[in-house]
Amino acid sequence: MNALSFIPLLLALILSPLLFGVINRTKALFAGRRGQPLLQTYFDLWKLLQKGAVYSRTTTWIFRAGPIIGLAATLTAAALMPLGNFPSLIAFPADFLLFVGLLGLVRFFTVVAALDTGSSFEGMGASREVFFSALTEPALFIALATLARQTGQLSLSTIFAASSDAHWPHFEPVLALTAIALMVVLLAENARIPVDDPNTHLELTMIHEVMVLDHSGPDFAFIIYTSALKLWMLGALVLGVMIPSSGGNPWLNLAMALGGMFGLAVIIGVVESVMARLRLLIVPQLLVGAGAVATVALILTLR
Amino acid sequence: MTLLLFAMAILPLGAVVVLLSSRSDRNLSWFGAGSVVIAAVLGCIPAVQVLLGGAAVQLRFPWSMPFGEFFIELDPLSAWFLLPTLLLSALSAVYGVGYMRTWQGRRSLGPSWFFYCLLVLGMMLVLLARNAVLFLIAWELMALASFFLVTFEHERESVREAGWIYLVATHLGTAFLLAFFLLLARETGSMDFTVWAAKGVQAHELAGILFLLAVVGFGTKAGFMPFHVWLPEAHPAAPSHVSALMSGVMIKTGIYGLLRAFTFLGAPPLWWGWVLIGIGLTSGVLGVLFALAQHDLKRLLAYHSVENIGIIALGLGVGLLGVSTSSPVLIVLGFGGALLHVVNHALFKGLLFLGAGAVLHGTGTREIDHLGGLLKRMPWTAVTFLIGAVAISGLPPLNGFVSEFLIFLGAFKGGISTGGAIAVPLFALIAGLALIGGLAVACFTKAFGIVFLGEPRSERVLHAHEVDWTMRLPMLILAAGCVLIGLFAPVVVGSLKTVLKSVTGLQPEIVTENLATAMNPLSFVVIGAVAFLMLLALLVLLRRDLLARRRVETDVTWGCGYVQPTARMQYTASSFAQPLTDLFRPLLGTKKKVTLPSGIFPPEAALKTMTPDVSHEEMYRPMFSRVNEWLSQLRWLQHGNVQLYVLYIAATLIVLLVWKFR
Amino acid sequence: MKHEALLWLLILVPAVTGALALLLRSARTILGTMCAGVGISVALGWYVAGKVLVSGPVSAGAEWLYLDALSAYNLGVMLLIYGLSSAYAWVYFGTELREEHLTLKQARLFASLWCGALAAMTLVFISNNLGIMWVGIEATTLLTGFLICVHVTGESLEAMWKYILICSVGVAFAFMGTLLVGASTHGLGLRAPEVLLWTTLHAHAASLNPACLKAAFIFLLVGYGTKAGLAPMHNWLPDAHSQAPAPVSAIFSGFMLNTALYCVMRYVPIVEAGTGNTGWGLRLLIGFGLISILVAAAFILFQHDLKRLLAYHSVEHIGIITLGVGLGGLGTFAALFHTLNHSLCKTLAFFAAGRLGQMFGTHNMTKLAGAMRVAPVWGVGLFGSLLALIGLAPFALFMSELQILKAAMDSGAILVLVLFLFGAGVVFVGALGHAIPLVWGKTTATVQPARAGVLETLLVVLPLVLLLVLGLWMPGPFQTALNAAADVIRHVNPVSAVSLGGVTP
Amino acid sequence: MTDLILVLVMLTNLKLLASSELGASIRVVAVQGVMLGLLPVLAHVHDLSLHFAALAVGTIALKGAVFPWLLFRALREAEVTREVEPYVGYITSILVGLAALAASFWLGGRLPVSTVGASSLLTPSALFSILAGLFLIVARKRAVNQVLGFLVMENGIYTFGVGIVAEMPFLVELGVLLDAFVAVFVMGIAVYHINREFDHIETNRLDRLKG
Repeated sequence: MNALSFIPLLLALILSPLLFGVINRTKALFAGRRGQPLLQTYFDLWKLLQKGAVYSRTTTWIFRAGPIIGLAATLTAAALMPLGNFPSLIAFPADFLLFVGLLGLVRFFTVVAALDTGSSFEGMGASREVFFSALTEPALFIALATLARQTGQLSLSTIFAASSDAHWPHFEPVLALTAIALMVVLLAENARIPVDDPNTHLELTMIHEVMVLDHSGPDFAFIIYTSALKLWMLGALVLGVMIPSSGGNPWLNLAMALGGMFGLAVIIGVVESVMARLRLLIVPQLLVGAGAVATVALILTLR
Repeated sequence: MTLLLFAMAILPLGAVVVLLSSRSDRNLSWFGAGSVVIAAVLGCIPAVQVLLGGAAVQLRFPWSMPFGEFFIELDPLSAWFLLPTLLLSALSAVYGVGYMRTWQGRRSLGPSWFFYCLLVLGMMLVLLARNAVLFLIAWELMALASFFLVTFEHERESVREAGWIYLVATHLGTAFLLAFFLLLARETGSMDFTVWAAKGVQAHELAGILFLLAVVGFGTKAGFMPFHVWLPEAHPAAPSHVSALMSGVMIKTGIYGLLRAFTFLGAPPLWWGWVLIGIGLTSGVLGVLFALAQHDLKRLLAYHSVENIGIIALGLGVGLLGVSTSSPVLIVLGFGGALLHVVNHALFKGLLFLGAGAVLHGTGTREIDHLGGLLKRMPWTAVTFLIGAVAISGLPPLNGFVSEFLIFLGAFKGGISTGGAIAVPLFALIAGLALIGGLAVACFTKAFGIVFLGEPRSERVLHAHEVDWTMRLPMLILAAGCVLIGLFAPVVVGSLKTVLKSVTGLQPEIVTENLATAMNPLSFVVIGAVAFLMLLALLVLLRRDLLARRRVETDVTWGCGYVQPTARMQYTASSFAQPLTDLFRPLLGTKKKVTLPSGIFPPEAALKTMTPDVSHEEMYRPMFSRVNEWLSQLRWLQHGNVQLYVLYIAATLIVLLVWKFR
Repeated sequence: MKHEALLWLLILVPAVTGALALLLRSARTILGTMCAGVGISVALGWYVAGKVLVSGPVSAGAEWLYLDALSAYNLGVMLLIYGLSSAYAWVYFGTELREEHLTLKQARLFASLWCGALAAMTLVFISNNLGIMWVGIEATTLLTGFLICVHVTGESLEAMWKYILICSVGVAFAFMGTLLVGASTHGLGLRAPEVLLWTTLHAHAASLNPACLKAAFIFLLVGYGTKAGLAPMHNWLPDAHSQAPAPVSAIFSGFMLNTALYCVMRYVPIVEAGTGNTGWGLRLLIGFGLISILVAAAFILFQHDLKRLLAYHSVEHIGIITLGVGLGGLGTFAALFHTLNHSLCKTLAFFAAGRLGQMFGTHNMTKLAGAMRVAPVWGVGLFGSLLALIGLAPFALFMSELQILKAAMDSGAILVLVLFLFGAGVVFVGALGHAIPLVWGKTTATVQPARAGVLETLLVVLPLVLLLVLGLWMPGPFQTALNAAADVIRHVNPVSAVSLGGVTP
Repeated sequence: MTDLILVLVMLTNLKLLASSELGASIRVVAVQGVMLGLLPVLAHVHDLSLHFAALAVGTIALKGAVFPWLLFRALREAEVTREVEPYVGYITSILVGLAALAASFWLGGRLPVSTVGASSLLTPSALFSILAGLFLIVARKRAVNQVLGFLVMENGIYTFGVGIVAEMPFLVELGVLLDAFVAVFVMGIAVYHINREFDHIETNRLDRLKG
């Protein structure tokens, strides 16, 4: 790894909260409002870090550990995610296994922490969380397998380098399908519409938000930052497939990637403005559908 | 080798002494456990030596028994299985001392410890025997001893039922093994494993038959679906330290047998790999799904054994595909992953069963929905159980991740480079293993979260107590094992070299170079893990620093506006798992009994779910009753009428005469 | 010559004891004398048998009495069982005397018939003349007939009647068979006294008339098979075993069945040689063996009465032995080994059933539930013997069945192997299903736990230990003895001790 | 001469199958016994030895006198109607008997056992007696009848024995006779007991033990 391979990590750390700002702005525009400042998430984080905390008597150290483990794991994962064709800080064959594993760890402790409160609402959220993620996992893996087989590479960095080069013209259907699947995974994993509505006000309909109801102060800050990073990383994954970057100038390339990233945020915003959350019973079909799409792509690579 | 003999001599001696000592003897348990521990220590030394590249040691005594010979050998494969076996035997024994204290005085513990020692002896002999007769005797000894351990609480109907199912299953499995061994013996004209390995089987269809016999025979012990029916019955019925031993290592003797069998059967055709991957996926996915649907903590764990055996089978399948396509990387990663998972599963499943035992010991119930909030009352048990839960979910940085990483890596490496015949099963494996992982997380967040977190769901929990050190220590050691293997993954994987060499018969350097393809990624994984832990520490400090200057209050859980939350309002295990069990209802056949609230002031509302084992209900029960009906047709033979009886005799005579003289 | 005298003594001692029993005036002394008499004949018998097994056959009375490895081995086992059962009878009827269930008259009847039966069975084993052998079998039938109804009840009478009638018919066939064998010697110019001598026939086997021999063997097989309890001629067996007093049942399935089977074994080599070693007779044996195993398996599934269950187990195991003999070679060896194992095991099982029956006052298994708690010693005995009976290692029956399976596999009789495994599997499932609640179930009857005396404990421990030892270690001399005995039956392709693997004795 | 006796034996068998009255059956069996007693004497009329003489006397005494007496006694104690109580009607029985006769000749033809001097009817009639005896046991309800059936079987076997009597050691013969005697004796006692216990001797009603 060279100095450049710090770039994806640094960008993720610095810019990821901005994505929420962009998304909210987009939604505000669609709603015809001015909306909150782009940097709102940063302000929130700062504010929360200054605050004290309230803990439920029911809870134990698990509840306090949840956000910390979550953030630590996500930060580690961030070191594994390249951007454009800048390789990630830590890149090795099958590094995506560790990446997915760390996300799993985050989920495990978020869920456990939610259950620690003994609140039925958070239990419900936890239940849905594991339900949906259990279904997204195969889709994600099949997509990764497709990319790996298509490019003959086993590390995210090399996969991106390979897939975003001259390959597009040859096997765009494969990449397109994979991208779609990954996009659904992204929406599901980050609790965005149409899977989950981040800013609903009825706990019964929430998934991710309801799990963190009882967190406050720095813990909540960690949680927000965690989800921002998560969004960024999965976004990077989708972009890695979609952005056809001329292998030439890496900086141009990076610029495209960043543009893509915020474009993605805009798209999410648009999606959230134009469609409503799916009924919970429909969501599994969406996720399984994503898996199916990914499988089709995989089969195409097997020709 | 002499050490091994000593170990094997101590066990029966200890057993007999324990059996003969008076039932009121308080040190009886210590004596039984002690002899197991000593035997384990003695046995581990040679095993380690062999694994560190020492030469395999043989020992043959004449044994006055037709076709029998007391021929034992400690080669790397045996050693690899022997090590966890002895370790877990010793730890469970120590745990058992505390666990069995409940029955002290009410019940003579002599027999229990007697059979415990015999079980350990049986497992050792199974792993070491190189003569078919000796192997079978040891195999049956193992089954019989564990049967008596399972039926320790035989005054309970359910336990007796479980014992019956267990012994029947394992014995029918043995029937297939008999056919397997005798067929081999007929082909090679010997009962000697070394001869079998040397000669191998030439005829292909014969090898196929043998393979299937072995899969059924050994698979029954290992718990492959659909031969797994005895696990969910026997494991909950047995005392917890026994469940730990059985689920942790005893079922692995089935895997060992399978691996040993592969060394006899010559070059495998592709379909063997497909069969194993198929079995692995079925066992893995269905195992974890059934686990998700259980309310009984130990039953849940039992189904997870099925799941993990499935994962091991996947590894073996990858390895076999590698052998039949002679691609060393698949061989090494597949078999390596399987072998490593054997050890890992022994550690975390042992740990989890001991934890479940501690919960049972402390609260007197295995019903997940009656528990809750135990973390405050049983901190040690809780922490170790959590470690086990994370490990079995295959999450970094613990050991479960490492072995699954190997299998995944193998599948990916094979998948990206090969043609459909191999790539398709491998990709199926990847998708399946991913699904298994996701479901496992669901299942163990449920198990840990509902049992140890939240508020107590029944007054049973209120006077729960932490277990004493004899039970705590083993759990701690096992938990430490899970962490260490996770953090020293490359080293551990490196130690696979000798055993892989002896299983696959590849050149050492080939093994080494292919192991390297797994070892340097793993070293990065370790770097990641370390980074993670350091960040963790940093964040802890940061948080403490932030909160130091701020107000930190405690209050009731936010009830979304509801002011008087009670423990009974909490989410239960059934409701937690409900979305998934609903989705997979077709596979699970979960039965639901709902009493919806009705009226303005609903008097009652209830939800009962139960998930009986499908293959037990749909396959074996009908099969048995069919055979039963079919055979009861013969009842009229014994009609009670003497004239009829004489008629049979006359008829027999006449028929024979006519048949032979026509 | 000393052995001659001994051979005569072997019959005389029990006969005299039986007569003596009729004269004595106290039930206790009668039982005592009986045990003493049996004890003496056991000592004598083992001595002679040992001599024969070590140093070849002995004969007496102008070749009419003859003891070779086969008969010596069977005699030895029979005496072992008889000894154990007599000791047990002392315990069993001792209890009945204490509870005044046994009158002096019944005691006399029992003791004299018991010794008579011993004499008759001994006669079967030591007679070289096949006619006399037949007489012995018929005698056992008639003598043991009354043993079934020592206590006269409706059921016991019914059982006795069926037993007497069916077995007489069967044994009559056996006599027809014997005559046919005699008839097959036409043209050899044998003199009357030696025409039915086994040794003679065995010597001239090859030149006997095959057609006659075949007919003879069919008659013999059906006839003696009836007495041995081979399906479908076994129907008398469950009734008799369930109704007879426990010691008698023990002897019945412990060795009377084997005695009849022994007679068949005697003819096997003659018939084989006479039919040109085509395995004509052996195939018949295999057939009967398998049928017995399967029929027994079917009936074991739905038994309610413990002693009937055990009776069907006898049918199964006699079937297994027959199957082994039919397979020849290693099978014969294993069959003889199985004979000992089964007898030991089944005797113990009947002992336990009997004592438990006395305590609970029933043999109904649902009422016997929880036997282990009421009578630990006998509970252990029952459970141990049942587990051994269904073929669990490390008991000896596992080894012998394994060897029979191997014989089947090596001779390529896959179908036999599969059917045997199927039958054994069904038996295992069924019998275990009965056994577990039987020993551990919820006790329904109100029976006060009974302490078992030293003798009783010994009666339980001894067979179990023997079964365990034989299951884990077959002494070299014993192995040679078995081989010698087996070679009497299979003079075709004898399996030498060496090819058995293990140590060469 | 022998042939005549053998034919008579066959006829007696048929008569037995047809006879509806116990007493009559017993007498018929007695007659059959006497004839069989004479058989060896006539077969070896020219070389008559002590062996045969003794055998003949013994046989006639037992089969002709002792057995009938025992059976009549049992019958008297049983104090029952002397009706035979068949499963199978008499006409049918006769037909079955004839079929059995045919079968016996068929099988007898395939067993080359007839000795020099002995009649060729020997084996068939022996087999016929055996089958007839079996049929009596199976197709009649009364215990006494089954004893009779057993006796007829024994007679059949004896007939066959005569065929090769030259090779049969005397001792064996004796033992056999003795056994037959004891058998009938035992059965007699059994019948007596059964009758006292159940006050009937219809063995088809002895079916408590089953399954």
